[in-house]
Amino acid sequence: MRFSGLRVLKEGLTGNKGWRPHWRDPEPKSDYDIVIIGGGGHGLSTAYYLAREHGLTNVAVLEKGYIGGGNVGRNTTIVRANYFLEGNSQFYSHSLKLWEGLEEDLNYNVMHSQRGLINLFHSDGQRDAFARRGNMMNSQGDDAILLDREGVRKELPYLDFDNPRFPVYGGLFHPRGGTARHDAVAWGYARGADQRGVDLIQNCEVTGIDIENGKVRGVQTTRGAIRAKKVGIVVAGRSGQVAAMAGMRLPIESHILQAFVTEGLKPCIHHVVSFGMGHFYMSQSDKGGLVFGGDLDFYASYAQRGNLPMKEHVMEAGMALMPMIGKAKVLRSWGGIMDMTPDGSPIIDKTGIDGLYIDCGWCYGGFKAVPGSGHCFAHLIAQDRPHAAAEKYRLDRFRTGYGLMDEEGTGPQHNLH
Amino acid sequence: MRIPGKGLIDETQVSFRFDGHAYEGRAGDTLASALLANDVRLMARSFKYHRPRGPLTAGSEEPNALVTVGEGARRDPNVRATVQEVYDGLVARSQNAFPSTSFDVMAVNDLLSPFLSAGFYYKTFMWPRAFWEKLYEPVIRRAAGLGALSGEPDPDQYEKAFAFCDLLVIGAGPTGLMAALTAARGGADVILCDEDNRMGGRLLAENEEIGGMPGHVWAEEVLDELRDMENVRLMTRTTVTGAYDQGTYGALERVRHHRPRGPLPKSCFWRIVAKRAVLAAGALERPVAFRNNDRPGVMTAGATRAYLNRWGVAAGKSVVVFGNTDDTHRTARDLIAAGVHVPVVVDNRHDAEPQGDYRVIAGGHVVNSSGRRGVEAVEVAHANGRRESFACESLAMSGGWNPSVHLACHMNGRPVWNDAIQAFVPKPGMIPGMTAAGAANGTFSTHGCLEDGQQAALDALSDLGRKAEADTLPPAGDAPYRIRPLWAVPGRGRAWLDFQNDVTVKDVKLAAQENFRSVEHMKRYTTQGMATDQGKNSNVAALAVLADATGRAIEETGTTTFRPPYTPVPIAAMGAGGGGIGFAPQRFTTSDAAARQSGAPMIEAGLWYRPSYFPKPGETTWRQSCDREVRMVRDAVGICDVSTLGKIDIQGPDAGAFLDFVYTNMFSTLKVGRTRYGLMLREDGHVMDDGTTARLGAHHYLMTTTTAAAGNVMKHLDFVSQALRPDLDVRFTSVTEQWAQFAVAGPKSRELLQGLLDAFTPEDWPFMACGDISVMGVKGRLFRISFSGEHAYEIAVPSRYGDSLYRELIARAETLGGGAYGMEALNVMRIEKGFITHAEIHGRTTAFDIGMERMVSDKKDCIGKTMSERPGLMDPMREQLVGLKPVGAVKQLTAGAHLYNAGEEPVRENDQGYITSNCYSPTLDTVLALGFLKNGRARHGEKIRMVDSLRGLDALCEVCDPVFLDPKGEKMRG
Amino acid sequence: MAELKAKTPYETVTGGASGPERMEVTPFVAVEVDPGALTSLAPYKGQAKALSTALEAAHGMGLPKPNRMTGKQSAQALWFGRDMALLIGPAPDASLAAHAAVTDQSDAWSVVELSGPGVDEVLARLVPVDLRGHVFKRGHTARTLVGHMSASVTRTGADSFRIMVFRSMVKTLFRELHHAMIGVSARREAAGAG
Amino acid sequence: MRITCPICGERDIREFTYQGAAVALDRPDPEAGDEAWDHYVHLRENPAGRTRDLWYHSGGCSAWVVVTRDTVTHEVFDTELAEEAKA
Repeated sequence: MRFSGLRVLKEGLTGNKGWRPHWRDPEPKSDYDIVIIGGGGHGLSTAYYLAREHGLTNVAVLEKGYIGGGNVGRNTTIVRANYFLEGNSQFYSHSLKLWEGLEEDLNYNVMHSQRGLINLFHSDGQRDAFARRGNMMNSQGDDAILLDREGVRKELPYLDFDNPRFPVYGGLFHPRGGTARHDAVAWGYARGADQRGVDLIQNCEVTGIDIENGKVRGVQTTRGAIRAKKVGIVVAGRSGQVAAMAGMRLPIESHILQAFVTEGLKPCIHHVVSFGMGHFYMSQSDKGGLVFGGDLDFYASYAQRGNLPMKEHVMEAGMALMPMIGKAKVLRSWGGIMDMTPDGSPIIDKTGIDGLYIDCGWCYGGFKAVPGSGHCFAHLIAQDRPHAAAEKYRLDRFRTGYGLMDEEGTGPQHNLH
Repeated sequence: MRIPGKGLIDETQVSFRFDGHAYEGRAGDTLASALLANDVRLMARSFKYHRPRGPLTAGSEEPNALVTVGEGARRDPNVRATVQEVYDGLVARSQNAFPSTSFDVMAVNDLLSPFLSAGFYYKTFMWPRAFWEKLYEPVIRRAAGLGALSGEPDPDQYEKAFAFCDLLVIGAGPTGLMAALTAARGGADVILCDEDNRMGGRLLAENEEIGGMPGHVWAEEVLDELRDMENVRLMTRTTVTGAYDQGTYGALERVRHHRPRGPLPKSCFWRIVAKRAVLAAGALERPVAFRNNDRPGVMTAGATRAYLNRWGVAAGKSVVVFGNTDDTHRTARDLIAAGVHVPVVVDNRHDAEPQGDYRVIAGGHVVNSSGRRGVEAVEVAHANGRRESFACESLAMSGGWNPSVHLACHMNGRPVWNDAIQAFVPKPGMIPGMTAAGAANGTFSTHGCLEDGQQAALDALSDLGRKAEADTLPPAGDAPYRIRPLWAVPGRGRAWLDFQNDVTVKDVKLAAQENFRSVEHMKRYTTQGMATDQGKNSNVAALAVLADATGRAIEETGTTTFRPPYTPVPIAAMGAGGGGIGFAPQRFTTSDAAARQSGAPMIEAGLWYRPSYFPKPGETTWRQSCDREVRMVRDAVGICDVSTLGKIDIQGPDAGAFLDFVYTNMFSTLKVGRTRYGLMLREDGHVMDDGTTARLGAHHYLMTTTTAAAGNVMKHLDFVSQALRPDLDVRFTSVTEQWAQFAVAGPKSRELLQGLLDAFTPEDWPFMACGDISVMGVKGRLFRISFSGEHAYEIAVPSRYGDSLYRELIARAETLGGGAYGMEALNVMRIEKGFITHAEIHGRTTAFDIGMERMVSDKKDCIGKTMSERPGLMDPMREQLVGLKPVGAVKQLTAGAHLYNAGEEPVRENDQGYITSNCYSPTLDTVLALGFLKNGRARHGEKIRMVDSLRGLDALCEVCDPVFLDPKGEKMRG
Repeated sequence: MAELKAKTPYETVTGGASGPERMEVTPFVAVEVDPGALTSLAPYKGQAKALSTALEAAHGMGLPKPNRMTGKQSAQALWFGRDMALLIGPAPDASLAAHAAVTDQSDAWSVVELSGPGVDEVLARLVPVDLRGHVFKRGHTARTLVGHMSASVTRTGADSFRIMVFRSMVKTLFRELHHAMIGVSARREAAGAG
Repeated sequence: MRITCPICGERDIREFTYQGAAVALDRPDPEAGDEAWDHYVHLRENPAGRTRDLWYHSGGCSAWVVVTRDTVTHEVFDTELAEEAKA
């Protein structure tokens, strides 16, 4: 069924009785060409691109809970391509281009809204670092504009320009940055994959990975054994546990990142705004809620919930930056599990096991990477060689020291990225 | 309509305004009760269809009656009229309606509802692509949202505070009061919190006796006793909003929402640490979904009784009652006793009997309501299907009660289904240390609540190691709770579940039809439970509808996750203190006042403030001042406060060995009275920090760190000492704040010191010497070190003398043709000398990259050494530190610009490096830059292209050594 | 020859010379105090006992246990962190250096005495430690936070505390104390007015 | 979350700075080889459950503390000084 405004009209006139399931709930088969472990944003997009780009449809996505139930459904929905290190630069640029055609591609309105992102800076040193970033973005073919203080004031008149602890010196404006409706991204990919024949198997937890003579043979699940020629692991928040099933230890420590949304308010914040001194970023959703977040809670955790000190810090930063939001009331807070790597950049690579691939370590960058990650991971699985946009995301870079992508410059302490 | 003689609030009149009209209320009224007393029941419009709405409840869970309170910068959107207390001068207005709540043009959405079904927006607005941001989204955004922020900085004061107790009791109804009383009598420190402005909970809303007296009187007696106890703290208007780890709770106190402006903070966010907690938060009543159940005048039966019994307000002259428990009859009795007409009581239980003088339709259902901007009549279906209409001004409905399990679920625990009460109850142990009791635990009789509260307190006392005895409980009602499930009345039309978000039974069914069968999918697809009440009124009924639509039991369908906060918390409250300069501590050097007095603009350096430059008369740009200051230092002498650099005093028999381990180079071999530059790596082989370390004695060193890294280095030293090398006997003390330290730099620095120090023989102070001195009678320290490349010293005195010494230094420098210099000049001079700062050691550079790989001693192990030898960190094609000078027509070099081979396109694939620092050098009369270039050390002399697309610059420059000035260091050594 | 003038931390920051800062918000007072010399004593490995003996001999009190202060008005030893005590008052006796790293801290800290009836309530706005009188008694001390500042907090009396933060942060300390004092004071007034 | 500093007693985590897994205590020999060092600096067991990690009492007494706790429930089982855990 194709979605369109006309269809909505027609169904509205006939009692909305004709709408069909967005995806099937098939029983798992005993044998697939490819099994993707993880039905989150990245797993679903991987399956979608395996089918669409590579014609591989004998594919199952195994999800232990419900699809889209992980970080794709609990983030702050920011989409951007504003990295400055080689590897990240081309990858996120690639991902953003996929975003820009996503609605037509999926026939699903993911509400990708390029309302512009502004990273504020508060010192000459920060300005220079952002200039380096902006120049890289431009040389990659993305867009960046360096705003001075007055330029920022024009775009964001509600910031505290009068009595701030850390004055705004300017901002790096990324007009193509923005937001999207997070759940819809998962659903759109799920529907697209399903329509092309991929089996989405919910409530199916992988309990083991079958390996013989260094080659993957399939997986054990709570719904029985499934044979597969190739297996892709793409399970943010559980990467360590699933990789351990294949005897691997990953360079990952899992952390909580909290996020917040306020009650609905009339439009007051147009852009995505990011503070440079206090880990705070905010945008306003189409429903009117202010969606915002800050830094990790800092301790390793799988709890999907955080504690008060970071909540308070984030809100103090909010008050420092935009004192007009004081009377916005936080409606809900939640936590995602961030798989933090030693350099803050992800991994899309083969493993030491033939036919076993891994896509992990997205730190906070996972949501905007959903199209790019799936696209590149599908390429890796289908072709057995990396996609050019993701060829730097190697697992062995930490051991060798080649191609580290430490955008924060904080070194191998996982929680500092 | 106010009923004379009814209610618990006093007769004091207060005047307030709503939507421009003046009204009279009574002290103790909420805005909702006061408006209902004035027969105003249309207070708001719904989110999506802009349906007219009145209050559904009498509490913080209110989904409909959200208003904006106050004016100007103080306007406060989305305030529950059911919570807001009226006071003289209160100004409130409705929101989300244009031009007004009684005539809202957006109500056209209601007519379009067939096309606005659940998730419709995922299926449309996709074409043409550009229209999403330009047309569809702006329209949607303007229609959405509830109230509006003022757009101005919030001028109110807020505060945060900590509190500690043995037992936190959450909720001051019969359960909480009994728990608090028992625990307090047992000697425990008790905090009793209630979100209401008056404690007593449902005892204030019901005709209920305890110990032979009205419940509210009993409550007042208990409160009187508690007030007199030193170990009890009563916190009204305080909502416990979240349960966190190890007995930490967040709570929001509304300190000044019920008063006009004044010195009080608006609200206070509490962090309460409790050894034990009792969740006595009561229960919330469930509305029933039937066609047009959202009309103003339709409210929960519990709210109807609360308005009547507590505030003396009847929801209408005639009220139909509809429900599935004995509360239905309690409602009818209370109404009739107050003289309100009850045309009929509709009880879905087939065996229902009247409990008073009123008509009962047993086994019946209300199937529809009608009326213009409010209910005027309801249609009832008898058990046999016969329909009958009843005119009424209000409908009191009850689908049963949901225990307020929310806080118990904040640590991811899931409540369990209790079939007997058709509701979820907490599982014990979901929050360590917390016990749910009373209605929050599914105990609905008053007696049961008292018993539960007492037992929970006794258990807590016993956990706390206190002896405790159970007092005899006062007699109270103990009727059984009999319920017949009543979620959604079958029938055509729209029946509301989530009132605010306009989610109807049809929407949930459509979600199931489209395979959004998981409760999380249904929620996210329909927005059910995502409104400001977070589903408090609707989630369980929606679950029941979903369970029915998918052929599952409710318990099998499961709940969505309960997340903090329990009720919304203003950002200003949880972020109290963060606004303005309060966001982070301010650190001031001892010369700060003098620098400001001389007109220096101060800039932030971490938490510190440092002078940027010192403008002289006639100088109109920072560059003029900076250039002069550089020349002044190079020609005469300059003074600069360098106290912000971290200073760590290191003592102990193993101090030298310890420094050898944390620095790449050797310090155990440094002579006493000498200083050495040191490089510190992270364990992954990248540079952490640099600085000089002086040896003051055999076992005594003084380490200097950069300003930015001071805290981190201290932490690192503690880590190495405690966690890696506890075998080494060494102690650290930060002395950053003890010493005020000033650079005295320039060819005349020696001359300046000669007049200042009590005994100073320059020959005794060769380059890198250090030691004690006496400055005008004050003991200080002198270091012959230089960050400017000049003959220079740093002089340190105890901070109390810092201001005085600084002024003295400036005065003396001025007589020598010198003076103060700021950060700009300091930066220029260090670039001229190729000295690095965190612009260069930005966390991705190695000793190899900055040309200091020879400083990594091969005679010993040190932090970072092994990993710095990874092949990828020694690769010649890495970006290496170089100097750059413009050689083309464009004479500008800018930090952040990227480097390309001359003649190559400035695209990422051709990237060769970037610029980290740049300046105009008045000494060399040229622009200079430091940067990193692939294989840069081998490329000195090469011409490369610099492109700064952000600033529109494209320059040709020459690669050179990063030391531009005095490469042999003759000036600073001489 | 001119003399170098000593200034209190607050005088230094404000550029004034009006004596120690005193801030009053009825019924609370915060005042800058000069406690004499401050000397950190960090015993070397295995030397804590010997240091304590030497301290007792020289200054009349032993090393304090964690979270406690020893001594009298004239000379006090304040526990100041892991393996560290702060000698307050006298100049340190030379004998101590044999057992400990001895470091002058007299100018490193801003010392403020905060007092007033029920002053715990003021600090409850700033300090994440239970400072109520029956828990945190006279002579109890904590290394903790005051707002976002690392601090030492000591109860000196039923209604008084000594607060120490880095010298450079004295202005922020007074600012935060002021905000907290005003909040508590206004509540008391509101409660009194009924 | 609250952590009991072995020196100061139970404190709010706002007083602490987190470092990471307690594997950081077990620094390999410089010659242990790149695999051992990769394990030490980068690879993590990252358990969903009981773990030992390092916290610095930065807003308190400056002790490094090894905390044994659960990464799923946030229960804290035990704390000890890094110095003693090492010894």
